[in-house]
Amino acid sequence: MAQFLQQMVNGLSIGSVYALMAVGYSLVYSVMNFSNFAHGGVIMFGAYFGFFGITLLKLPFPAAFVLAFVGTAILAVLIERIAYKPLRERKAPFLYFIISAMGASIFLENIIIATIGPTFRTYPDVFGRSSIALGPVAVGRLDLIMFAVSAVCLTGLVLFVEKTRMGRAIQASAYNMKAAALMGVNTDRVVMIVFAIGGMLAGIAGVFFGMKYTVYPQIGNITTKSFVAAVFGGLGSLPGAVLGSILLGIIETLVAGYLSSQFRDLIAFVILIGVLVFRPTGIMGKTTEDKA
Amino acid sequence: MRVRNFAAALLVALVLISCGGAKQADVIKVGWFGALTGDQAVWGNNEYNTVKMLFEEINAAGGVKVGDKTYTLEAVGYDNKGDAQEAVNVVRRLTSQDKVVAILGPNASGNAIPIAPILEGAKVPDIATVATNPKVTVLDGKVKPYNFRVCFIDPYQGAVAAGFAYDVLKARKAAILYDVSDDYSQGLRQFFVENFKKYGGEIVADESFKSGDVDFRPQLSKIKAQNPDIIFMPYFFKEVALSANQARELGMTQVLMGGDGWPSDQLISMGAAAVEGSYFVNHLDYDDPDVADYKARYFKKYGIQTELNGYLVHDAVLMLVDALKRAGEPTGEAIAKALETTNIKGITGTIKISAQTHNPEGKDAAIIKIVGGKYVFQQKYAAK
Amino acid sequence: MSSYIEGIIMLSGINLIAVLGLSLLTGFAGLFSFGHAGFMAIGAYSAAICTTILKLPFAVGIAAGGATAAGASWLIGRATLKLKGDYFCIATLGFGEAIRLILDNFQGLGGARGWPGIPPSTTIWNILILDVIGVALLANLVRSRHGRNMIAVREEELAAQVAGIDVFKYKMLALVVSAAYAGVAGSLLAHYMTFIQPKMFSMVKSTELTIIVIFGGLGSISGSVLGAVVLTFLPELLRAVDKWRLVVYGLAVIGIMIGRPRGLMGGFELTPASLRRHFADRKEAKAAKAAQVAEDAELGKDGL
Amino acid sequence: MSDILQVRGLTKRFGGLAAVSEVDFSVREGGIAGLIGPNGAGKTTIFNLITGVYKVTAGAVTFEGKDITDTEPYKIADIGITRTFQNIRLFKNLTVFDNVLTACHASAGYGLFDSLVRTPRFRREEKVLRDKSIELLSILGLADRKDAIANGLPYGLQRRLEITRALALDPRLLLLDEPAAGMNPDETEQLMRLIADIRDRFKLSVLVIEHHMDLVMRLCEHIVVLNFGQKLADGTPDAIRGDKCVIEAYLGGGDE
Repeated sequence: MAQFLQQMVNGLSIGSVYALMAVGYSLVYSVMNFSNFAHGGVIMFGAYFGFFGITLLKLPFPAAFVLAFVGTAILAVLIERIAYKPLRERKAPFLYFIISAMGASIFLENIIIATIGPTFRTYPDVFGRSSIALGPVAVGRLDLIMFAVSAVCLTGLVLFVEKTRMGRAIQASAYNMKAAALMGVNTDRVVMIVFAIGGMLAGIAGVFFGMKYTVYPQIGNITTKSFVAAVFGGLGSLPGAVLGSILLGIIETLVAGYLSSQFRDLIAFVILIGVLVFRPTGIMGKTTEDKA
Repeated sequence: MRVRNFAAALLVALVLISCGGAKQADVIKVGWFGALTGDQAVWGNNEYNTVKMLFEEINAAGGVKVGDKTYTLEAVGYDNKGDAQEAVNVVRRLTSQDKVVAILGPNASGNAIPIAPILEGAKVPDIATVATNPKVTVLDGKVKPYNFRVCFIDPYQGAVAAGFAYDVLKARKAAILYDVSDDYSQGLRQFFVENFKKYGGEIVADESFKSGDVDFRPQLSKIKAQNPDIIFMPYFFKEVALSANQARELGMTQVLMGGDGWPSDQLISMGAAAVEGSYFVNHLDYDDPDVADYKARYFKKYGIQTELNGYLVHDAVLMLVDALKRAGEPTGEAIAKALETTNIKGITGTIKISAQTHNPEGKDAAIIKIVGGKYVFQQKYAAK
Repeated sequence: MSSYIEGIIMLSGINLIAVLGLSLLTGFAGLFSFGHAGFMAIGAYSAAICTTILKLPFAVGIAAGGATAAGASWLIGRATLKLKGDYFCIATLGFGEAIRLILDNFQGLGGARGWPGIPPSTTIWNILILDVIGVALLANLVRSRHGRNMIAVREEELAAQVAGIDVFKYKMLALVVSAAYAGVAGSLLAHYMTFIQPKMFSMVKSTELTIIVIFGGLGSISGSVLGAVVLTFLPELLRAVDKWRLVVYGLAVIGIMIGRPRGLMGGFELTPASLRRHFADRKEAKAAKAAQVAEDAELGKDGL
Repeated sequence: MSDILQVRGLTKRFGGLAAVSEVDFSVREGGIAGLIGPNGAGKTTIFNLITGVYKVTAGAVTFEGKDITDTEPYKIADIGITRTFQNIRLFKNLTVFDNVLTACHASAGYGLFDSLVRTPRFRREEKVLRDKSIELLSILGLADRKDAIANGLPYGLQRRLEITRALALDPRLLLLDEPAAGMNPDETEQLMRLIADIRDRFKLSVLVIEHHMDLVMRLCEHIVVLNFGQKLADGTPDAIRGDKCVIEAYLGGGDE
């Protein structure tokens, strides 16, 4: 029983890392309708921004944190302007966006390797590594902080999307970009804002990832897990991305804990395929028919 | 041929040679390859730098006498990014384009295995540095004529780790966490399990992760529930530090144990208190005076500390120079033949190559304990 | 020929076959895959089982490699090709990793430590012959109704459907053929290296194949051929600046998508006929174009 | 003459919203029927329902006496119905000729194996397809543009190409979605003659969605008027012109 509780805590903690990564990706997907595979690279930059903010610039943690997510917001917008905007304007097929995103992600990863180097780096200990013991279950201090920050971010995001003018414009664009443009929404600005928010979330995810684990150029590879989680929850749905992430975290943990750690990812993959076969829109996704 | 203390012998020999004929211009080309870019670049650069430094020292002292002639050594190094396909390319290039007579490296078994047919075709011997998979030199019971290595092999390391854990640490219940997608990790795991069971110990948990994973708490929680005496972690320092931290976070107090993938400054800085009191099997004792001499020379030349690979490639160079002198002529075939009867003392121990396996036989392993953030030599340990 | 040059030629020949398959999938049918190295792995291991364990001839091994990869791709296609492109993408991402994980765990075939001792049956000649066959079959395929239907699916899925094209079927055809090519390439690679290891078939490998297809140009076979040869040789020449290679590739991929989406060849197929036409048409084309512009202006509908 | 297409009680809901509800109408064999109504009346939705692009919520579609409700879009073409799109959907980067040639695929009598090794049958059949494409292009007056890239054609010709492509599938019923959108009166006039011409030459029936009332009134023998997803009226042009409801809701409403 103690092990089961501990495993649930582990699963929640892993799932919330995925969630933080998946939300920005899913938000961009909901408006742009393509998988922004460069999201992982932006997360990785967030981790490095935060790291160098603390170590090189000797900033206090909150300042480094802000530096990281402002930096990644700018980076994400830059990527959009350079790699996607020309395609958007040309109404290029979805394939081109994915390839461009792949190019961006290759660039981001390798520019770090070429300039800063391939070795990993460790964040200075900000919150303390010790854990809080709740009976037989250990809960990481950083996990709690991360959980709180994620909750604040996600609530903020939901409020922004639901309550503000810009948020409604985003919703409208997510529903139908062309129609929104006809109704006077400045879709170009919407796209910019969406990438900025996606970038901020990536920065936050990056800093926490870096603190919890370590900083290295291949962080982007882990984010593929969060893409899977987003599909799991229903591509383009924000609550779906969170739910999918938490579920994936728990499933992986339970598989590793009770079935076989050797086949953990394989089983996760089989579950994904199963979901796709029986419920192609994911858990929270809505069925849509292409407008002809 | 018996050489006692190599450093001294080499010096004497070199002085003698340099007095003999100072104005020879004959060059022997020796290849090296490994990862100069990618995530293993640290080790590759360390090896290549060491080779270049040693060759410079040898040439400055007059070169190497082979047969009646004296030659200087030239290193031709290529980056294979740690990739098996690139390894094949590079070895083809070294043997056919650069016409090297011998090759040093690589450090990864997966890169050392596929080059065997090319070495055989070109008749050029290779001395692998940290490639510990038995299949690097022996396949289906037959020794590969041109593949040699300077390190001990996985079965030996696994046996040492298991023996030390059972005999000295008195562990009876062991748990394992290993990297299922890494060849080195799988190898060590297999031989640790086999030997630990042979000693009479019990493996209570055998868990794995996949390269690139960063969270090991699901596996560690499972291990925790089995309450082992020690946890064997046969993988590299980044994951060691991460998993050690997470184990302590989960309130696990077991002794951790590992292999030669551990030693690194980053393990101490990142693992800190979590790896304190842990043990690992190493190729050498860092406090040995011979070791210290090379370490100092390397630091003086490059301004950074040498890694583990440097020590092994250092001894690979010694093996090669020794074989060259005995070969009579600087050809791959002659060198390979001479390598089969190598018996020298290097900084990582006595290297006595077996003609049946092309491995150094009976090389003692060093057990290192992490005490106060330092690597403290415990004892030499030979597996039974 | 030095064994080094020969080795590089062989590798580029092997890469070419995998690239041709991916070119069909991405360039002609418009599907993006992250998991092509997974199909190569399936081909490599199946072929090695045939030749090394079952002692069957190499040709049987190659055929088995292609067939098993095609079979695996069919399963993936069944599950995901009816969904939108992103789902297929992400499924291939998971698939490539899953294949690696299975092979890593499968100690009977060497596990992560790899499988040495595969016979060195791949020669420069059987590679070249398969290259020629591969190019010929693919060129024939894309210049038939089957190929045209795939292109139609890439261009405008809904219109293709309404034009009576079974979109799912043609996506599946492209995927299966492309996986078969990857499987054959994997078989050749296994018997060239004489050693296979799951590590060799990582996502990086898939990405490199995709980069070659993009450099050669989406929808151009001759571009893929050129891309496979040039991009296999290039790193050998540029070893000194290798760490910048992928940085430049990343930028170039974006640049190609933005500025020259049909790749460096610009969708131009290099065939004897096209060359002849190219030179003959130059003058005529100019005149014809001028005439058409005038006509369009008269119709007053240009640009609407 | 019998009805080639019958629509009975056709209903489509998106979520709670009924885009089309309980619509009945039919198209006579060899006839030209019109589907009119203000924006959002559900005209295109009906096309999408007939061609299987959308799933039908309720009701049935019968073609030549056979129930074809919810048949997959690609099978609809085999059955004998093809369509064009309101916002033109050509294979943009292909030549005019290839656009038509691609659509000819259904009449090709060769298989995958023939393609791969270029059998004599392949060559023979391929020649038939090419000849057929050229013939169609000449009939529709696009032969001199056959090597142009579709995307670069003037708008009017793109529409014409889309119709050519539809004809390549040998349909018995052609659905045209606002074929005259964006055309000037001259071109509209030409188009009208073209549609009538096609009907006679290819012996098919036509159902056309159109905003140009003038065109609809003169071209169609039968007109269906939709408003808010429901059928308002159904009859000959003269009857429609005199229908009170129609005048109120549509003609009087000033959509034109």
